[in-house]
Amino acid sequence: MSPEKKPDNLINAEGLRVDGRRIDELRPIEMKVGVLKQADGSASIRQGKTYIIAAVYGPRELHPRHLTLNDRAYLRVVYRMTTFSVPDRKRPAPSRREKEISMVIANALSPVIFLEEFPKAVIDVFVTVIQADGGTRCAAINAASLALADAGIPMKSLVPSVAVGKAEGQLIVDLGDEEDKYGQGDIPMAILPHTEEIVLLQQDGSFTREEIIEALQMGINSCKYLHEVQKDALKAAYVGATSDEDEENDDEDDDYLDDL
Amino acid sequence: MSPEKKPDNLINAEGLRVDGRRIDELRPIEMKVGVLKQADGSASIRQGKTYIIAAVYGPRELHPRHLTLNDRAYLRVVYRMTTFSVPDRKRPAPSRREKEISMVIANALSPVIFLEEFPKAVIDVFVTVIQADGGTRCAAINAASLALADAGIPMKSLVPSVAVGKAEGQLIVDLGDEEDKYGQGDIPMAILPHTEEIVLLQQDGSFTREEIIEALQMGINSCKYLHEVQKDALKAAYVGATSDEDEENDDEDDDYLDDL
Amino acid sequence: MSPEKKPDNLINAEGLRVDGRRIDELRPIEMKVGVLKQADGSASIRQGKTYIIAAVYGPRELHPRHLTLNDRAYLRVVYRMTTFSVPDRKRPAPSRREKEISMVIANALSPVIFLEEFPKAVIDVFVTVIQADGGTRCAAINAASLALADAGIPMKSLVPSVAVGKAEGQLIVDLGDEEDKYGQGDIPMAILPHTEEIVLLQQDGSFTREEIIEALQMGINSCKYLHEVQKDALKAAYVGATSDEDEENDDEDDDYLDDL
Amino acid sequence: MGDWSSEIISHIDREHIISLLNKGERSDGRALDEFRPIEIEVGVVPAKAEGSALVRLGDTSVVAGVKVLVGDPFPDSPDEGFVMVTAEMSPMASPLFDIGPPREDAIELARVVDRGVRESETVDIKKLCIEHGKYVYSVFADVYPLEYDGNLIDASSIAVNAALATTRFPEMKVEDDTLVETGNILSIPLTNTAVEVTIAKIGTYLVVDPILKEEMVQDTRLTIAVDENENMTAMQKGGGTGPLTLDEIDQSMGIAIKRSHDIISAIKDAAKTIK
Amino acid sequence: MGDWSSEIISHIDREHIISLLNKGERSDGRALDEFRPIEIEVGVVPAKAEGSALVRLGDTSVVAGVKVLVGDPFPDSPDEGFVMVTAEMSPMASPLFDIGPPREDAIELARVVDRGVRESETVDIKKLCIEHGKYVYSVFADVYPLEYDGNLIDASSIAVNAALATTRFPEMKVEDDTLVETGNILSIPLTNTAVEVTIAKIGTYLVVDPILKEEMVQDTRLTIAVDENENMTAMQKGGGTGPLTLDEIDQSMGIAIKRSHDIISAIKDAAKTIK
Amino acid sequence: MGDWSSEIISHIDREHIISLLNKGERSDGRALDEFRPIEIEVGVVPAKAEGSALVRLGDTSVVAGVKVLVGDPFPDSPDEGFVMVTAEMSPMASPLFDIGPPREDAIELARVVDRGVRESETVDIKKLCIEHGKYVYSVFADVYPLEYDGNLIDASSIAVNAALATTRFPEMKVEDDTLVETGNILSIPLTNTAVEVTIAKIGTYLVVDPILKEEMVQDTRLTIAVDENENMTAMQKGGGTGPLTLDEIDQSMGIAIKRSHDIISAIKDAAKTIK
Repeated sequence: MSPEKKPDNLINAEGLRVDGRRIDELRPIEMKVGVLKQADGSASIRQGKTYIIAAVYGPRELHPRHLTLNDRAYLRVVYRMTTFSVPDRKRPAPSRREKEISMVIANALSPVIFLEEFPKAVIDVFVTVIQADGGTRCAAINAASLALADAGIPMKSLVPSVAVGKAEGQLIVDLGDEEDKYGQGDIPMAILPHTEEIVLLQQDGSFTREEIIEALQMGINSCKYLHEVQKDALKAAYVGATSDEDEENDDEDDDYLDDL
Repeated sequence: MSPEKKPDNLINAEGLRVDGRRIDELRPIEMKVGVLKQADGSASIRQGKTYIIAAVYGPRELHPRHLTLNDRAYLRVVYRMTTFSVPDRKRPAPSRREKEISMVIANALSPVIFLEEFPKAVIDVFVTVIQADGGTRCAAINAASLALADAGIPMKSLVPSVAVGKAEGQLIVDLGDEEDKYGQGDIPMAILPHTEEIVLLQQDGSFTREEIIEALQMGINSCKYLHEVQKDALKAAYVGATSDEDEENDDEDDDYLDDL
Repeated sequence: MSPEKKPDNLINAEGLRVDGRRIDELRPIEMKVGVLKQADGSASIRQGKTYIIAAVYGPRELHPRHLTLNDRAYLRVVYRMTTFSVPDRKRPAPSRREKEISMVIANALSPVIFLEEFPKAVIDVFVTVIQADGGTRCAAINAASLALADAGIPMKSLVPSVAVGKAEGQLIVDLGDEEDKYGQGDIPMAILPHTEEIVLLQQDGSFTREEIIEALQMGINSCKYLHEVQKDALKAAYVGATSDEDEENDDEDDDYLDDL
Repeated sequence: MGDWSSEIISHIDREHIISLLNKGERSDGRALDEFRPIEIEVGVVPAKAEGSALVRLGDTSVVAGVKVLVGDPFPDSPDEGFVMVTAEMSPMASPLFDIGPPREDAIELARVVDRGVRESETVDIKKLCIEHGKYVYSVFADVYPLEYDGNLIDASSIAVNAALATTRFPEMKVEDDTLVETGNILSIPLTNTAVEVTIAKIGTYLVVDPILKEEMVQDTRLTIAVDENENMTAMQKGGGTGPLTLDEIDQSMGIAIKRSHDIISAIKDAAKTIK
Repeated sequence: MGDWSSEIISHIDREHIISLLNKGERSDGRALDEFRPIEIEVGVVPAKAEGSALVRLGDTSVVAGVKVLVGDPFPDSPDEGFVMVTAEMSPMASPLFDIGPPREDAIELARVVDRGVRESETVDIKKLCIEHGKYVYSVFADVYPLEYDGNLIDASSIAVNAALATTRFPEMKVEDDTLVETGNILSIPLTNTAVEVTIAKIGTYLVVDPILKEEMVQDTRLTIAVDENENMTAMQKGGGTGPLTLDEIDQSMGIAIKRSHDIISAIKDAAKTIK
Repeated sequence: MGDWSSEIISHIDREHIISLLNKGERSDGRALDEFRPIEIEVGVVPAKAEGSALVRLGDTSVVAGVKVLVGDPFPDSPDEGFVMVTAEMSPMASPLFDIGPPREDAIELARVVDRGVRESETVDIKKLCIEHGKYVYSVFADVYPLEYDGNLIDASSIAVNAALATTRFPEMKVEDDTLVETGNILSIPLTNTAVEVTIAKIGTYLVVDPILKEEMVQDTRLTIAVDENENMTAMQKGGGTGPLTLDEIDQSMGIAIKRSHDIISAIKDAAKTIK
């Protein structure tokens, strides 16, 4: 309700950002797997003040039928912000921005899912933004890939994602809300961790060609770190769940998790 | 167009209400059956200044198909207010209030209809509020059950309905518009007349537990009276229609009507 | 953006109209056939400052299926104005006016198309108004019938169309925007050129019975002229297309074109 | 409204109706240029609507209500009030009407009835201004069909005219920047009346006020709005794709003018019952 | 919410649940008039929402957030602010919920939760006025379900109450025709608290706080909003077409009153954690 | 726009296109980094639009129009005008486009073209203010496709830029509380130009300005907005799910920068024809 004010500097004389971070430092991140009981898979992520929950249902029958794909599953992503997740109340109906973000998230996740194993089915990914403080589409991808793994959907790997950007002429990683709003540019990205290939790429602001490449390289490094955090979250859930069951499979499971 | 004014008292020193009624007195009521030629069944009701028409079509084929129920007919109720039925012009598109009222009317009528006799079909009940002066959902139920009977839909009984409420600390029956707006509470209800069971129940305002029970008891008494008015309306239509046909069946028909 | 001003007189002392035309004179007209490569048929028309493009697709399969007609093709016309075609920006969503005009255009074109040759199919006619300066529904019919012929849809004839009207008490043909807005009435019409029967007829303003008949007669004359312009446009496209092919068929084609 | 013929009605019905017409007869016994009896009941929504009317045209019936509200004028007409007419095809009135958003034919109905009032300039909208650029009266006339046995357009047109003619509303004025009632009761400033008359073409015949069976087999219809001076103020060819000759249009105008007198009289008679 | 019985659930489930109830038991071991454990976490959206709460009722969970905006008052209540409550059935929370516009049962959920707050007049909307006729606070409380295992209404009601009770927003005043912050922090002016308690009727039994399995076989449900003075402030019979006797309604009120004390206490305890 | 491959196009087409690319060829004879001929016609809606352009990119064509209106500023930016760009997939332009509300790919098109203009901050919106807090110019640039043979984004971007560059509108000022024309004619205050260049990745190849056949078999596409200073002002990976390497992104930027010069020149040349 109270209007935010533009800070004087996004990076201070000591090279620290408004929340005290170094330029290549991620915000505190907490990911949890299996947070919802009704969904086939779920995960939550807190990245700074951004707080997002992802749920996965499927593979299951697709309605309406005419959306059915004959040679693979349809990956349907619905990214939604709660009305209270932003400074002004968001209108409840899905905005065009939410629809576009749903699409780019689906594009980022598709390459790692064996969609061709489930022709005619749908895999539903529902993302709810509880609190938005920058980087929501990236945090959504981080959480959604965990939720997919939690649902047992066959995947080649998890997909880590981060936004890189620019402020006061310097490249920075993991933009917060103020840096997004008052900075000089924003590059949300996601990668396949094993090949470093890029599966989400958007940009606004103004960057030279060299800055883009440097920023993406910073982003790849951050994504590789985030990938480890993702795997740890998955292991934590998995180990917890199986601890009183078959202990012998744990190593094997660990191998599988390391592959994701 | 001219704003209504809150009356000083809803019940005066003599215990009479703004329109001169006693606390347990219904407004003048007129119900007519078979008022529309195109519909399979129809009825109108005037209750005070409230004026409503109900039409029934069916059982007939249901579109869209995906709403079809395999073991019974789908009872679809559409309650609509005309734009000019209220002090300010109502927007033409159906409101959420109209959709909710459609649902509670369907819930109130369902128990008396042998829906299982018409699997996969739809029975359509269209209610149009021509003038709204309090108690429209109850008047709609009174008229709709007559329209269903007029359409020859097999029914266990008619469903009488009335709103009870509170004003100046006293329980009253059959609220008018002002009593609804400036009173202390409103309880629309409908009953199965043979068992006195309640099939519509909503409430707003503030009531003690004892007041609720007393109010419902007053409502049951009023509903039993309304049930007689309904049966008379049906007989009037029926006798009129058959008078020049088979006179011998009249007693039997009367018995059937008495059962409704 | 700048508000238009009502001219002092729509017809001056010399009997000439605001743009210098005589009362029975059409605006400069240019029709072109085959202007779009993706459509099965297309045409453009410039009539004064009105500029319209029409595209035809089909006969093709109809979605959604429930609109399918078993004994003939469904002629679906979508008339749309661009947001920038009018003085104030038009809202992007289709208006009720656009939907009504789509319907009357379809009614005007249907009588000349052998729809019964393509049961269950759809023939789509898309009309886009690039610039609107009066008479858009008539210009749309002129262009759409050319686009249908260009698509090879079997037709009995082309359909010429013009708006007649009244200003300063005199009947005039082919109303421009100002004449439409500040004049005394508007009669959009279309005819079957061989029988002079009328297939589009709307009117507003105020006319005596005699004026209507006289206006329609003027319109028929103008339509017959427009029909020649249409045939010339078709020939120009056709001759161009076949010039380096089979020269011998040209006469036969000319005959066919003359019949349209 | 629409062109039901190939989808719903068999050719036998059309042949039967035409063979009657060959003998100069209609299935309900009327002459070709004869309306069904017109019943107009005004003031049917007395407590909530500023004006209202229920109209029966045989087994077609509609109810119209008028609301008068105070609103802002449009920026480009600061001294003019506003009249809007809507009409719809409620599924209550016929098994042929759908639940859901209006289709093309329902939109046409609404627009044709609206045009019949607005193009005829029967309401002097300058007189609906309360304060230049600030407050004007907005007049909404909405029509709901109750029974559909053909010719909703004419029934709706009659109902709107009767409802407008019997509308009464409190005069407002601006006092210390707020709107207050003056205590006077106003009528809609009507300067003329135009009614719509619909003629169906079936084969080579022109029949006025078609019933549903006739609409279903008609080639086309022509609706003509005629005012008190016998001027045409709106026309609409619709309800099918059949063409009309110039002569048929002329004949139709003749019928419409003749029938408009009876209809306008009926409306004025009904309006007299409201003081 | 709805009446799933004939479509989704076999009769065996219903028989199983009733046979348990015959022994006084429920499938999750609760007494018939016992709620699932209620967990309330407030301040879950601290950086963006003026108030918020996450509520768990067993395996049902919802999150509610409150936004306080400054807006125009309605013309007919120039000195009153505005409270609106919405709730929905997000497909995230259950495989039974659809993507797309809300259906009847979702609309009912939203309206019943809204009514529980508004009809109880727990918020003194006169105190939400900043300047008569010009500026008022608008309070929006929106509920999103995260997990649906029955009884979304009560979970939503608790969440809205907890979010409203912990809402803090900057006081505004008008200075030289513009709005400025005074520097004070305000709470929502709550004069009462009413919570909704839902009782399902299954066969002849009344069970409070039904889980999904119970909702699926229920004959009907009765939701009762009870305030701090044990008054009923809203009721809604829904979730099925089964009738209720007067005695069953009386018993339901008894259960609702009893349970309302625990729920109101739980909300007040949770609210204490926000200064 | 979308990922048609598995649904519409056979694998043979993809193989054919890739086998050509192996030889350094494209099906229409262009080099991999070559645009189709760009034709720009400005002032195509001279009587009604303040600016307009028709752009052809081979057999893809679009028309863009600009309307300049006077409106209220947003409360949080009282001294700034407003620019909005829309684009759509009209069914006129291709048998692949549907009638009805826009789907995801149509929404993406609109948002990417809009972002290309707005993120590049080519319009100085402060100069679109007429009176602080009261009146600003609102600029709407809307694009309609006429023929779709691939690469609607770039065609739309060129058309919007050309239409904006040739927009002329009357200057307004406030006099005695009403808006009047000053008599001057203004242009849009453009401080920069950024154009979008789209590169499709097919197999291991990068091709610029893809035609429809190429779009249908592409693995993904990358759209890059480049301004006059060779800065990237917007990027969007879309049109498929194939990944991109860092090196491919770098190469794509190289192509985009090179092509942006030609396109900006073409726009400036076309704009010169309007005084």
